[in-house]
Amino acid sequence: QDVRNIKIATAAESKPLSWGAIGVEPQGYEPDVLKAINAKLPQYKFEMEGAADIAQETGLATGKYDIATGGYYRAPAREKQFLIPESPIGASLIKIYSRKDSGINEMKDLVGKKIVPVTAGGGIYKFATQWQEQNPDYQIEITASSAGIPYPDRLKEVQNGKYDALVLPSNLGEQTVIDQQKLDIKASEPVAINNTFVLIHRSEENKALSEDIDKALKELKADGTLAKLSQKWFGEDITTYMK
Amino acid sequence: MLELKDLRLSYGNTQVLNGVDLSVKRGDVVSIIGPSGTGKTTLLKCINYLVKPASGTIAFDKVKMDYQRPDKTAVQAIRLRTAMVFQQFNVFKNMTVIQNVMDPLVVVQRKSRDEARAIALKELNRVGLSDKLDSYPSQLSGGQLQRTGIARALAIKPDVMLFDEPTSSLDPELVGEVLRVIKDVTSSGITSLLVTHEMQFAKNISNRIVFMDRGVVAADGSPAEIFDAPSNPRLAQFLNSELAIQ
Amino acid sequence: MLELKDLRLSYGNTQVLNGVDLSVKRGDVVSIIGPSGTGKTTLLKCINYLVKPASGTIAFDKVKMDYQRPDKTAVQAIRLRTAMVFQQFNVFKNMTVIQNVMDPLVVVQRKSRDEARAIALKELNRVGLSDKLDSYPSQLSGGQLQRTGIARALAIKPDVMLFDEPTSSLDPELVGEVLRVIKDVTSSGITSLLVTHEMQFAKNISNRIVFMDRGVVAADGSPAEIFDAPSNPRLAQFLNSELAIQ
Amino acid sequence: MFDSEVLLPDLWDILGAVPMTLLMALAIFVFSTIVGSLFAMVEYRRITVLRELVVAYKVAFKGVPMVIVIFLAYYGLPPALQFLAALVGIEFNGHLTPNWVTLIVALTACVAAFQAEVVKGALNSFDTGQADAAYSLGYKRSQLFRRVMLPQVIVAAIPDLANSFMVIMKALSLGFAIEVVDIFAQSQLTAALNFYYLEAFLIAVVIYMVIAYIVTHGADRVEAALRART
Amino acid sequence: MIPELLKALPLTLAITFTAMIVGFCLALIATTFRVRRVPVISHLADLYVSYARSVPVVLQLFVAFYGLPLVVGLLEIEDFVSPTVAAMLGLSFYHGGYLSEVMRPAYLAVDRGQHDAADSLGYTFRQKLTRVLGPQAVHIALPGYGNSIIYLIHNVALVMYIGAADVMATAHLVMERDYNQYQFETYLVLAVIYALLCLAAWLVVRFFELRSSKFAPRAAPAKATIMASV
Ligand SMILES: Nc1ncnc2c1ncn2[C@@H]1O[C@H](COP(=O)(O)OP(=O)(O)OP(=O)(O)O)[C@@H](O)[C@H]1O
Ligand SMILES: Nc1ncnc2c1ncn2[C@@H]1O[C@H](COP(=O)(O)OP(=O)(O)OP(=O)(O)O)[C@@H](O)[C@H]1O
Ligand SMILES: [Mg+2]
Ligand SMILES: [Mg+2]
Repeated sequence: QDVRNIKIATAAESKPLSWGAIGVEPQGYEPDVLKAINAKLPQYKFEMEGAADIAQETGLATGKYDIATGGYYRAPAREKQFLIPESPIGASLIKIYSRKDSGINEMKDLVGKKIVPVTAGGGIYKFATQWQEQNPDYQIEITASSAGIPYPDRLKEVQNGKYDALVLPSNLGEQTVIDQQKLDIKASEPVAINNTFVLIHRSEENKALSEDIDKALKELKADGTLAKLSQKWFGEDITTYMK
Repeated sequence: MLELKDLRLSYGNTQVLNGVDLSVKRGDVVSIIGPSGTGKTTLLKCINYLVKPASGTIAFDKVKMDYQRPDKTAVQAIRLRTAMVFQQFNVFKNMTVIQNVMDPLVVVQRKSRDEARAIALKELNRVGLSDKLDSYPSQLSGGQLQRTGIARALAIKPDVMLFDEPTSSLDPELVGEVLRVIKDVTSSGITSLLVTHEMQFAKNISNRIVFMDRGVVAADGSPAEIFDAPSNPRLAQFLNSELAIQ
Repeated sequence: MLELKDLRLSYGNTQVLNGVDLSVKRGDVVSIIGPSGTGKTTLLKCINYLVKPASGTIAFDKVKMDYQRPDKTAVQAIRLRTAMVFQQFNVFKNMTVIQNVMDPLVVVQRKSRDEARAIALKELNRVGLSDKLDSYPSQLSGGQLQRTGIARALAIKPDVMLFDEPTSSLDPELVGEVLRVIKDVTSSGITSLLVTHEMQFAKNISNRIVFMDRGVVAADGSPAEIFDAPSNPRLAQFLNSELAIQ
Repeated sequence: MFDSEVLLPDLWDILGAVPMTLLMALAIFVFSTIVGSLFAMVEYRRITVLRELVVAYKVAFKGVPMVIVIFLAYYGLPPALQFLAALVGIEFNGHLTPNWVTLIVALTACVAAFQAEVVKGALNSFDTGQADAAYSLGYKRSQLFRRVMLPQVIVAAIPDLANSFMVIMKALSLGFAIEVVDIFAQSQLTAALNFYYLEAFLIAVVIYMVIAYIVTHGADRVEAALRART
Repeated sequence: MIPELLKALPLTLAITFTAMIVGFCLALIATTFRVRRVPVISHLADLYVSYARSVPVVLQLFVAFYGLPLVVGLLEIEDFVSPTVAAMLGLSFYHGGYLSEVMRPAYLAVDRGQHDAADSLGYTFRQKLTRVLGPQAVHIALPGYGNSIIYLIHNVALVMYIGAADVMATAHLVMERDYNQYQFETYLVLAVIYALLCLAAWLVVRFFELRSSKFAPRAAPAKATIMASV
């Protein structure tokens, strides 16, 4: 039987979720999960390649890549463009990072504060605008940005007072950074939980792939593989948030 | 041997040549004089089709052309049988003196390098540049540049030499050396057309003087007719102001 | 009234002035002639301290200066009482003809604009530029530019006029008009120092001729002495080559 | 091929960033011209030591890509400012420096190196014969500079100055890396929000080309008008 | 860290050289049309050059990155457009336009008299170009060419924004791995690497400049474009 090669674009700069650019073996939670999926699906051969964010989505749209991962959320615009399996590959807990003395614990506390700009069109942006619609009484100021300033810098900017708060998925290794650099920063309780998915290039052929991956993910979650990998990379079990 | 008829040319709105007629016989040395801006340079350029007249005809021995129907082979035939010496020298700046003289022989006349070299050496010797063979133009004085230009022109053995104010870009002290070379060339019997402001010199070397004014030939005759008994009032006025300086 | 002693100057390694002595009496019209590159221009510039001689002294009436100890007030005093006309005209390109003449009067001599204007109009009329008052230099011919330069120099009523080859950047036809103006100026009795290559002209207007060669004054005398009986062999040779052209 | 329903709103979005971009470009243009002119004067007058420093400055800022200078400023400027403020005894949190200030400082530093060349070129195009003439008429150095040199030097520099303005406009696009929103950054944002990338970028391309056309032709007009007077 | 950065150097150089070569060809073609004024085609060439010169290079890279797959799709060939390919083609396009504006003035700066002399001696257009105009134009264009190479190297630093893994992108990965503790230092190292690359390029061009200056030791008349290009 023919083994079909599947080209996968993984996030290049999102340690520990996934990192490693061209020429470097991708590592992290998602690459490990993908390997586990491949082990269950011998009819495919997964070929992972770290790619910059911008390269991922276009490559996926044109069919250069069959799959892209990188902590993607489900969004209507994406559902129209891509195939998205039912089951999530992971979950991200959105937390607010602020100075320990800031007294910021939830979204409502952000009124009148300087918030680090959020990635335009990304999950946080979607979450924040939705939250704003639902809570019109609390006017918070959100700016979108397309800049690629790494989040460790953002944490430092919160620390030194340039901003008051950073809203971010918590599965990017923030705690390591905070500990290593001895930052005076705390994370709030999760203000939202988002499931993350793999995105698949929309084509007839890939419909089966999407279903196969969906099935594999269900099994991996059921047999505790995902929980184990989550512990390994994030130090906590995020599968409890996945549904 | 060279006959131009009713040459007309304008740059944009300014009419430069207004119907020039000129004929030159073999062995003639014709000096063209006239005020600045009357189209003397333009006239010489027409002969080599470096500017495009609006109308007129040229006949060069058996080669004939109407400028309204330019004809590549005719143009090339005339170019090959005339040689031009420019006011600004226009020596090729990327070539040494001897390369300047050899290159047209090799490229255009397809002579062997050895043959070209022999000719070039002879002509450069004639103009007194034997010691500057391998200098680049940027290392030469104006007089030396102009003599290189003359040697390049002579080397192609033209039937007609065209000189366009060959000394007017030179320092006064250098003028003499170039005039001597030109005198030598013209007295060797080669047909020449010479635009110049050196009245005395024109008088000495030419057997015919053409006075151009406002784009036409306003007077034409022997040196004696032109200089000693100018009939045309513009000519008389021009000669007055030119000679006043000298 | 003007006395230069033992002027020495070099550009880098080339010694340009090798000990020039020159004295000019009130009312003199002195022409300086000599081969290219012998330091004639440099000499004139020294008088106005536009170049810095290594040594030598200048005395201008009562103002005296040793070039080894330059002195701002002395320099300025001499500058104010001489006026220079340049080979390259050097009129201010951002000013109209009349502004060029008025500006030094207003800026340096602190005259009122009306007074300056009246003087400018008079001098421009004298050089025949009354119809070009509001033209910018880019709209003028070389002859007109040079006449503007002369009017500007005249307007400041200098004790000495310095002309540096005032016609050598001009087309032959324009030389005449400028020479006429200079003749008019010098014959009005103003002390003048004139560098020129127009031998005939120098002979006509000067009462003294200075021949410079290789950075020194090689001959000095009346026009008759210099032109008709040149004693110095370099001078004789120079005059020969200059006159051969003309 | 392109969705016209997207083009128009996108166009409005991106046009919105034009005034801010022009304003920042103008600020950088003014500052860098001032600094560049100082540098050029140092070289023109051949002031020792300072001259060597200026040359070293120019080599450094011409050799290093502007993005890198921007990043260096982004990470280096706030602590530097804080340090300087502390020296003079001011309590100031340098990290509060807004990014657009950082960008303007970084680009001014880069462009000044080029403006120095522009001004030097214009100064050198001034023919020294006129200086000789002015001195011989008794002008002082400052009078010569103000009345004769400056008017001519400005006209001579116009085409190059127009060119540097466009360079600054383009250089501002690098500001997106530290999230200063100019025309380019806005087109990227617009695209990221509706996923129509190519459309937004093409609109930005057109806007840049139109601005360049206006700037260069405007400069040509001004120059032609002034040219007669020099 | 430095050895890791240097591992990405071959890619940076590969992009540079591709853009140099392809850009040079594009520039030759564009310049030919621009000086010979072929109807329509000349205007397209003009438009191309003004695109390359007035649109920020980052934006040009994005246009290449998003536009090329579209073109590839229309041509119905397999999508080979990786970020690296997009970077190479985008920069080639940019460099070609920029270079055309170096070549054209150089060609036009060869004085009219050289054309006249060659024509009057009966040279064909080809002979005139290869034996007289070309060699002289090369000499005039060399300083401007040197600059254009330096700007090209600078602009290669921007390809990281479309995801190509050049030196700059590698530096980002290195910083990421160390949780971004040494950014300022890393950018300083980058600045030195790029400055050295530019220095090397400059030395090479300078060598040719000196070699060709034997026939024109006096300063060339055409002024080299001194302005940066981003
Ligand atoms: N390429 C050109 N474009 C526009 N006008 C030109 C061009 N070449 C020459 N002219 C004008 O044509 C006229 C005749 O020029 P031409 O050079 O033939 O005169 P000339 O008799 O040789 O003068 P001169 O004695 O000054 O050399 C002049 O008024 C000149 O300004
Ligand atoms: N700024 C300068 N730097 C170096 N050398 C110079 C400079 N100015 C003039 N010279 C040299 O000084 C010498 C004298 O120049 P100067 O202009 O005084 O001669 P001149 O007698 O006026 O000659 P001409 O008749 O050609 O005007 C020349 O050899 C010239 O090359
Ligand atoms: Mg002429
Ligand atoms: Mg002189």
